[in-house]
Amino acid sequence: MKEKEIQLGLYRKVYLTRRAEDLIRAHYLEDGMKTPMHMSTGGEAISSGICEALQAEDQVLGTYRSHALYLSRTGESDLFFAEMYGKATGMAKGKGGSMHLTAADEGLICTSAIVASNIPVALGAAFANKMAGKESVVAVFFGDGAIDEGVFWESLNAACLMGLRVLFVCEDNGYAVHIPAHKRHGYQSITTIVSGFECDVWQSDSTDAWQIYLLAQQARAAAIQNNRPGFLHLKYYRYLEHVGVFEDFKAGYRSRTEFEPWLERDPVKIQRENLLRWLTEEAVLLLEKQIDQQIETSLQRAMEAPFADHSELLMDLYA
Amino acid sequence: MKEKEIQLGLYRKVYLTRRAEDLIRAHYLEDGMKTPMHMSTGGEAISSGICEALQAEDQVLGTYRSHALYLSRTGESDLFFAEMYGKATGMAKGKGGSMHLTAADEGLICTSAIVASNIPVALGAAFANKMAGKESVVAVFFGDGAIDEGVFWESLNAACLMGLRVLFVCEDNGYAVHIPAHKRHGYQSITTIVSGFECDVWQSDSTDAWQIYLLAQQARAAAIQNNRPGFLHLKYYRYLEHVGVFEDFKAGYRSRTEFEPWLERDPVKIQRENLLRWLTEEAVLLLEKQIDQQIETSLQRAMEAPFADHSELLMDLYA
Amino acid sequence: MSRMITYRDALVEAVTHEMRRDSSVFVYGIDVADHKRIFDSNKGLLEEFGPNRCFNTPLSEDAMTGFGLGAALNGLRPIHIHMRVDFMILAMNQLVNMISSFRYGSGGRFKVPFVVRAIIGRGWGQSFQHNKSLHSWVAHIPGLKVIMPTSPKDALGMTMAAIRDDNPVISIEHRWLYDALGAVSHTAETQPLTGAEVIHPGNDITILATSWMNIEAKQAAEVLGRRGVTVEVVDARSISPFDETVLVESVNKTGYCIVADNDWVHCGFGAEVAARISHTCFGRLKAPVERLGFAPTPCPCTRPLENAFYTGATEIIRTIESMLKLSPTDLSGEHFFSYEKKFKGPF
Amino acid sequence: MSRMITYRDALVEAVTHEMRRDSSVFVYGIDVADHKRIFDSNKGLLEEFGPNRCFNTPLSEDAMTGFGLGAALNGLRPIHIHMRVDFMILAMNQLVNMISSFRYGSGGRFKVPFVVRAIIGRGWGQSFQHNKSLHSWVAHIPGLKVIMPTSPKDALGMTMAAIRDDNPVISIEHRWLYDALGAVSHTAETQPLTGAEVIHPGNDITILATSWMNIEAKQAAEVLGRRGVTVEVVDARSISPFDETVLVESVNKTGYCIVADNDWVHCGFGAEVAARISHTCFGRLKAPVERLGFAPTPCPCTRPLENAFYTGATEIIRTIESMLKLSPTDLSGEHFFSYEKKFKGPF
Ligand SMILES: Cc1ncc(C[n+]2csc(CCOP(=O)(O)OP(=O)(O)O)c2C)c(N)n1
Ligand SMILES: Cc1ncc(C[n+]2csc(CCOP(=O)(O)OP(=O)(O)O)c2C)c(N)n1
Ligand SMILES: [Mg+2]
Ligand SMILES: [Mg+2]
Repeated sequence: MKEKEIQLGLYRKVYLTRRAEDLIRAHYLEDGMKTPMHMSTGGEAISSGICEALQAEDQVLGTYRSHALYLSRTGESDLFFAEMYGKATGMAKGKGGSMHLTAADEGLICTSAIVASNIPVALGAAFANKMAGKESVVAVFFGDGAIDEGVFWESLNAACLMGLRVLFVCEDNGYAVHIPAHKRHGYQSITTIVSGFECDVWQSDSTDAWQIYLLAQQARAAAIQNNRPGFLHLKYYRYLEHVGVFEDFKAGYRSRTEFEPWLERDPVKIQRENLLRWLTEEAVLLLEKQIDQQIETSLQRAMEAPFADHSELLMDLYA
Repeated sequence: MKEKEIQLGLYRKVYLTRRAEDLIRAHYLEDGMKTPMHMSTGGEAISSGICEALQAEDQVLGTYRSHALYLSRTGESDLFFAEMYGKATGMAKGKGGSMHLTAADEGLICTSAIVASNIPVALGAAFANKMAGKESVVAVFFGDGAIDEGVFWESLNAACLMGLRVLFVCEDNGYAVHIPAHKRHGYQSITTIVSGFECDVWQSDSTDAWQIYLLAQQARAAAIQNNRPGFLHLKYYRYLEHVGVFEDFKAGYRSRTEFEPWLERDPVKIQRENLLRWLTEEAVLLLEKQIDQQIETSLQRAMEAPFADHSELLMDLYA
Repeated sequence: MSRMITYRDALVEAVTHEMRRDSSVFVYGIDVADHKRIFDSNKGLLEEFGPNRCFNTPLSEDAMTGFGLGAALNGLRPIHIHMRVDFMILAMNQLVNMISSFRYGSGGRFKVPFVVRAIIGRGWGQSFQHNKSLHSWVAHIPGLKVIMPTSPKDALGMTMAAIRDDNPVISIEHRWLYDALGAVSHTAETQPLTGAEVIHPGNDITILATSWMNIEAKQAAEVLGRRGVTVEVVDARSISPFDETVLVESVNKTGYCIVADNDWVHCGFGAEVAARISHTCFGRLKAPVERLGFAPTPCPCTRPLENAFYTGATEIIRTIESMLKLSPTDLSGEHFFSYEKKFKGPF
Repeated sequence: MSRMITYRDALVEAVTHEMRRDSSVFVYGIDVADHKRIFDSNKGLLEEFGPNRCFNTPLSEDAMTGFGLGAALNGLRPIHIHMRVDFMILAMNQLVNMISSFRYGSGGRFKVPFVVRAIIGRGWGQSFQHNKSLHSWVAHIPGLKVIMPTSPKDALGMTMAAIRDDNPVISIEHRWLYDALGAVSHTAETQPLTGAEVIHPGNDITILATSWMNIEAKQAAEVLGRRGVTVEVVDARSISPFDETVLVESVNKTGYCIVADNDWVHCGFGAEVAARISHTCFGRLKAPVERLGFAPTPCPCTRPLENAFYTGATEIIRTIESMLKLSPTDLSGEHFFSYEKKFKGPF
């Protein structure tokens, strides 16, 4: 693919994510979206960069904080907003809500609200793909809190042992809820430790989606070529509170000063600049307008859509 | 303590363990000991070396394979054999059996038959000791299978984070039941990985109890001085089947050839030689005879002891 | 002399009181010591007792439960908190394979004073990974005590008693109860860890309720009371050991029994209660014991289905009507509790 | 046409049969492919299907359960084996927080064909960490199916059906049943995953039993049959969903019901059965439903206490006698089953 298209693809993703979340923020207090919101704002470079590098046959899994992953992977927002509003037109008919997004056809297997619980699922998915002879990877996204959980270590070990093409994507924002990493980790560097396992290790603290894309492309190629997992340690800053749509610097566990250098290199801003090397300001504005319209329409549709019938309560339990 | 006494202490432990297990092997088929037997034979250097280095205020925890640990730590065999025979005179009145040994007064907290489940318990014990201002360590013994379990990693992380004086003693016999380590581990070296954590790492494949003692002494001192855990990776060979009292080379998952070099450097033989540098052959023979008598007496007492009354079934549930 | 406090403040008072009188008590868990303090139920602890006695942990539920066991065995009295009971599932190995049998398996040589506080949630689209209750799971395992304090009095007194108890006690608290106001005695007093309690007297039918379901049952009782049907509401209080004496007395009087459990029905605590009452009150029951609980599905996110998933005052009222063969009450004017309209009044 | 095979061979045949007809089926777990093959219940699989379809795993129950989920979502049909159900506790997070709700939570877009085989043990001082049963735990969670095959016919047919089912099915197998001989049809036939079955006809009293307790109940029936008391033994077969139709019919006929569960009593499956029967057969029961199960303690190691911990034919006989007001049967000549004298005869 030509770089221009990739830069465009990346900007579509970061812009769509940021704007969709802006829209959530604008409407959340109306109480139409009765589901807890864990915002991706600030982390767009990671999901967009990785999803841009992934291929159609690849699959992804995320956490409760997966708006960016969903939007980057699918590009669609109708099912998304409908699910936020709990409507029958949502991808899970409203049964999942913001923490449980799926897109079976686009290879988004699930997002989960139990920390680290999605990680081992990626292994089985990759195993099935391996048995089917597919040349694909499964990328599982999780936070720096998830690496505290035993199942992360079990999964890392098993994936390395079995030579599975899993990309372990650690989205490290330095906090699990309000607890900083150094108060949870008995080590200095997770990448040093993971390097002792039979996998490839990659790291970055870039907020430049293009850089993440390049890294992810390498990581994907390595996983396929080496028949083993890759571990990507990627830093970013969570702009908003752990759950909810507001800033939370007044809470005291972190300071705005910590935030500022990150805001300087805001992923949407950077990717816009990247794109301006390939498109005119007018073309970018047009693109932005299209995306704005897309999500406004989705929001409108979601608001107007019906709730599932009560009989839905008892459906979907068994196949 | 003078080296002679230590060498003597070490030999007491290895000899007591080996002979007690020989006695179990001699009598197991009589079906008086209705409890599954996971034999320590071959691993005596580790438990004796470490227990010799530990102090009275230290504590230990083990697995279902803890005959050696119990006997090395307590030196007693009356309660031990009584528990094997399920008698009221056992340390748990027969309720525990061979997999659940305790010696509250000697600091043996527990042995557990769920792989790795004893590991986090050591952390809390060490935390309590730290709060009490004690200068002691807690040594938790586990196999190379236990490091597959997530809770091992959670515990290692937390102990390092909290600066707890825990000695993680990995008794690596290369197998979990019948599965060799390389079929379970997605890495080459556990010590390399653990070195990435904030703890001290020690390793040995010695079957010389004196060498293990020296190492354990260093490890204990380091834990106390550095206020952090130590990880001891110690290799040995399990002479007998996973559970049961026989050899199992005919099963095919491992060969006698693999065993032979280990048998060459049998821990009991080596420690006997060590001791002969300090004691005469006659003195050693006398010591051996005393120990033989001790365990014969214990066995006899255990056989003759009564079972707990049926009313015991409902006792000890709540304090 | 009594005073009115919220359930939340009762929890704070219980723990503060016990931490003052016994320096071996400490509180720990994920996010326990952050500025939110587990819905403020740990207010002031860090400030008064310092970071050795109130601290956050890594996200390692399994290991940190084993940690608590070790601390308890060495003489401390840990209180481990899970913000949602669903996270306690990660700790089941330690709770069930280690903690429950520890004392028994050592022939009584050790004791395990260990309190686990686990919160159950509801509403606002928490959905299926944040809504379980699981008291029947832990109650099923001998060696664990399980309580579900509903009133501020019990939040205070049972929590204190749990901390003083020399056995593992799992306390399951419903988040919606935190704002409930209730009378407690002037000085902090412990309450027994078992024994059901009549919280609304009546003669026509008995409801045994757990946790939040008591609030729903009381509202049902009030609504029906207005048309002269008197409903006796019995708060189970403890799930294991469960002492049915008070309940049996009530059912022997009314002849009717509904179990309203804050959980799924199949193989739940409601089944235990129904089985016991059917047994003990055999021949005195005028109708079979009815069981109410969650719908037999995971909890859906969207509000209309979420509302249908939970049982509340309406279903209780309808069940009573059908058992007592009453015409349906007009409920159009009633305001039932919801996520937005939680119970805050006096208990 | 029928033939006699053991429960163990029925398991082998079921899995072999399904692996032959469907290449997406695979078997995995700790020690699954070693020379012991989980008490020989996986005999020949490695040889016939190779290491991609029958393999050992690291000792990582939690991750390897999530692994199975991922494989199932991508079109495979995993069979995960736990040598003891106690080890499955380490996998509860995946089973309960992920697998049980996966299909529902995706609005029905995914299916999870996933079989978990977990073995329950007993005897020879296994003690408290190797003796749990836990079927009530998993049955309590909507979205999981739970079966307990007792006969070789069901070991064959229900295991086959479980593998073909598009939902997670947990199959709990009692180790002592492995040598039981029983008739199965000439060609391998699936059996329904739910629906209780009368395995010993009678008119005087009904026993609903789970797993091994069926053997004990049948022996009790035989002993009492000799003095003219006819006992109907109903094998529960499935724990969730549990279909009580056959049981209700039986109790309506006999008027008496005992539930003999291979588990603790408090909040167990026995409570569910007792609650349902008390409800459905209300007014037709001549006595309250009685429940039998483990003693309310962890399982002790030593044989005399271990024997007292478990319920068996003797307790069933005594319970029947007391319900039917019979004089005690002389049991001195009876030989009951024990660790050494397991059931091997025709089922
Ligand atoms: C097993 C489990 N324990 C605790 C929680 C509560 N919880 C929700 S999010 C979270 C923090 C996770 O932090 P991290 O993995 O860094 O992700 P982030 O929120 O920073 O994206 C915690 C503790 C949970 N959901 N699951
Ligand atoms: C959680 C758990 N899973 C599985 C088992 C079954 N099991 C008992 S011992 C064992 C192997 C343990 O190997 P290792 O830790 O190396 O100890 P070793 O037996 O070699 O001393 C296994 C898998 C168990 N007891 N607990
Ligand atoms: Mg984070
Ligand atoms: Mg080993």
